[in-house]
Amino acid sequence: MLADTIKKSLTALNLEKVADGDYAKTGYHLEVAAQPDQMPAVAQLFLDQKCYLESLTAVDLVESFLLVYHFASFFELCRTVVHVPLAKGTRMPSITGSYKGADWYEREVYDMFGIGFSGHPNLKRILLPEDADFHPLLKDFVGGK
Amino acid sequence: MMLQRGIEEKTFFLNLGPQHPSTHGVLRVVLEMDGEFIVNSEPDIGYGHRAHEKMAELKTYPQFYPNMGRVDYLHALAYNQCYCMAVEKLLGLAVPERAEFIRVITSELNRLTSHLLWFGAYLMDLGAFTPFLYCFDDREIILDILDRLTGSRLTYCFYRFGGVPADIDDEFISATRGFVQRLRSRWDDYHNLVTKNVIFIERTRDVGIITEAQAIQYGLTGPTLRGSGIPYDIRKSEPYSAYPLFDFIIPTGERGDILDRYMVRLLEMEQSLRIIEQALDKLPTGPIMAEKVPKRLKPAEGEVYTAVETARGEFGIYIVSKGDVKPYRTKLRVPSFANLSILSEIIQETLVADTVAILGSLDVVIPEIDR
Amino acid sequence: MEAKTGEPLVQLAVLEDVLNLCRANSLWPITFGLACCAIEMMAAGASRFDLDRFGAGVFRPSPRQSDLMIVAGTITKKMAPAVVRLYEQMPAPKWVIAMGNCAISGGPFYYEGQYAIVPGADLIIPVDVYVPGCPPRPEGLIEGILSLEEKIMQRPRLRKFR
Amino acid sequence: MDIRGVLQDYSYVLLFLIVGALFALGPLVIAHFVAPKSFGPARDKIYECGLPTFGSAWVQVAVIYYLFALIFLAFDVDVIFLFPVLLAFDKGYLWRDFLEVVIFVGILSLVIIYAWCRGVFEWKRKPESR
Repeated sequence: MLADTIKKSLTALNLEKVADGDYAKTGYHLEVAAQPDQMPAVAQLFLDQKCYLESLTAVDLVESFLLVYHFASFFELCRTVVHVPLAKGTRMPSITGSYKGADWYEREVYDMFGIGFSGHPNLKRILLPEDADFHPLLKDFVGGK
Repeated sequence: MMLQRGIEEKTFFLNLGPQHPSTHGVLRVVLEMDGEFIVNSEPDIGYGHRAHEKMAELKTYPQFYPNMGRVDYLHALAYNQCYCMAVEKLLGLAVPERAEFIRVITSELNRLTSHLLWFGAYLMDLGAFTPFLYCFDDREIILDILDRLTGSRLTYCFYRFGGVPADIDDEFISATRGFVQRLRSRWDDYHNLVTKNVIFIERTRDVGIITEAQAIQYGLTGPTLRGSGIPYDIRKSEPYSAYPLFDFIIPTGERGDILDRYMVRLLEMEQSLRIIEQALDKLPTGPIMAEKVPKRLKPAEGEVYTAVETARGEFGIYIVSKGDVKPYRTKLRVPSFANLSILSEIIQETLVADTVAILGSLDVVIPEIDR
Repeated sequence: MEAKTGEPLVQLAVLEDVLNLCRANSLWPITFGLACCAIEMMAAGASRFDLDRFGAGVFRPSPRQSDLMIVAGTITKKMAPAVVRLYEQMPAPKWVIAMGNCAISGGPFYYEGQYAIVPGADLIIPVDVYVPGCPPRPEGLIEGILSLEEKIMQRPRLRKFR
Repeated sequence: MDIRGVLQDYSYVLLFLIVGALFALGPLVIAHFVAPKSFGPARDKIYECGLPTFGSAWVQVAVIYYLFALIFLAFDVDVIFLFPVLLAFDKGYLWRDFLEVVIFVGILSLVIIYAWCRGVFEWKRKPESR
């Protein structure tokens, strides 16, 4: 099963948490927690298993960020979520090395949250006009400008 | 002298800009051109950014519901269904079977309107105006059927958490069956008018080829992916709602060029007809709404990811709930965002006319990309 | 929003009526679909709700060849300069129909704290006819075009010709 | 033919030129007076999908466009020469004239055959043309 092979190879990376997800309630087969600097290795591992990057987003927990990566596979039903806590003001290593599709996702997270991605080919705003100076999806953003 | 100055640069820049007939909305692609050929390009999105995700944080679950019909307004019912399924998962609500059938029937009808509109708009990109009138004629029939049931033609807001508010009656069923027969009889019109057209084949065969490796790199889903031969369809690979009860096949292409993506969408329309027919035959009786649906929706803390197969690909909604009336964070994973991100790679070294054809074959909806 | 077109040097009152009649019944809209309303505009242009019956079915992609701008959809702040530029590049006489609630007042996307859209087309370009609806049915758009034609026909006597 | 006859013929040509010019310039002048004018900073700028253009278009374009222009020119002139032939065609020697026209057009169509063989009509992009 794809879920087992992924689980086996993930434990090799000694991540914080690799657990089975409750598919009926949350829609995940695997729930993983990792540190920011382990993320490129995790992404490369999923690429080797021919999984695709389903979505990459961030959640503003006011005192820190939580980056959420979803990986799924075309060939077998196995959705993995990777939670990566990130302190505010620090940069996140980019995974465009393995997934070229992450380029736009990371630019959107930068645009909406202001999280910098180190190693990103051209990190600039993707949705807001270039001269915008605010990050709208932050909890303290009042908006209406 | 003056002429000498302009000699060195060989390429010039062109805006396939926000207001352009082939961008189906307000997408801008900056093209660096050498004569007719594109040296490199960069899509510039955001002209249709309406801040759906920020609205989700400021509104309660029912208040955010009308937005679901306005993200991808061509297949709005699939977005409604996904949002309902996500909230029902959070609340632990069970949807009665008849409601699931009604959802499948209306969602498949809506998929047909989306593919028919793509068919007309795509061929208008290639320069043929007549198919646009053919397919809009068929599309209007579906819109009448759905309009009678749901009350709107395009931005549907029909399903409710826990079921469906209005039941389908015999007139709806007979109108839908009549439509299924009529559209089936139109297939050979479409094939004779377009698929067997030499010019069309000449312009689409072996143009804009997408390989499987590229598809994995960019996370393509939907007919754009199935054109390259990967049978990934959420209705089959991650069955939801009442889809396991119907048998239908997933058409795929072999070469991954524009013609295969075109054929996949046409064959998919036939499969949708089969699903609708089977759903009408096996329509169970019973309630259409769950018994007790809480008035104030305050789901427990936790997060959920639900995926649905829309006409353009996998639409996933990721909701983080902190046990409040309003969701803490809602992320909309839209298929066109990923499908468009491959554009600059596959239009390298092609003619401008082919670029327009490739962009049309990806079938993107701009406000869905920009959210 | 002051008018962006000036009246001609020579006023020919009688000729004006004939000109207005011709202009009213041969409106060439610019294909300017921004969002959901664009689909209803296409449906209005297709065979069932045919705009050609009123002479307004010739959708021109370029502003240079069109005299009616149907703002169909939400005007985002990133798109606003392009909308103004397109309006200015249209030759006079020109008219604007704000189709859909987003073009009238921001519609469902206008709320406290909205950072991305311009709430209403009349903040950036002068609008002649407002067609409410989200999206308005094709009959609503046709009603808008008919009222625009009446507006064009009624006013040969007005000094400020637009 | 005395000078008056010749002048009279030429006066028709002059009349034709004047009417042509009026026909062309007339609407421009009338529009200047009767038509309303739109104004705005971006009115006279280049229309490029609603955005200001950047980069200049004065670049050295691929040579293939010049070849197409040359081929068109060759055949345009070819057609102009055929007009006088029409007038002088029914003056008796039917087959001889026809043969001459065939030779004339045949030699000129060699241009197309030469261009075809040299691959002018395939739109392949020659790598060194960057």
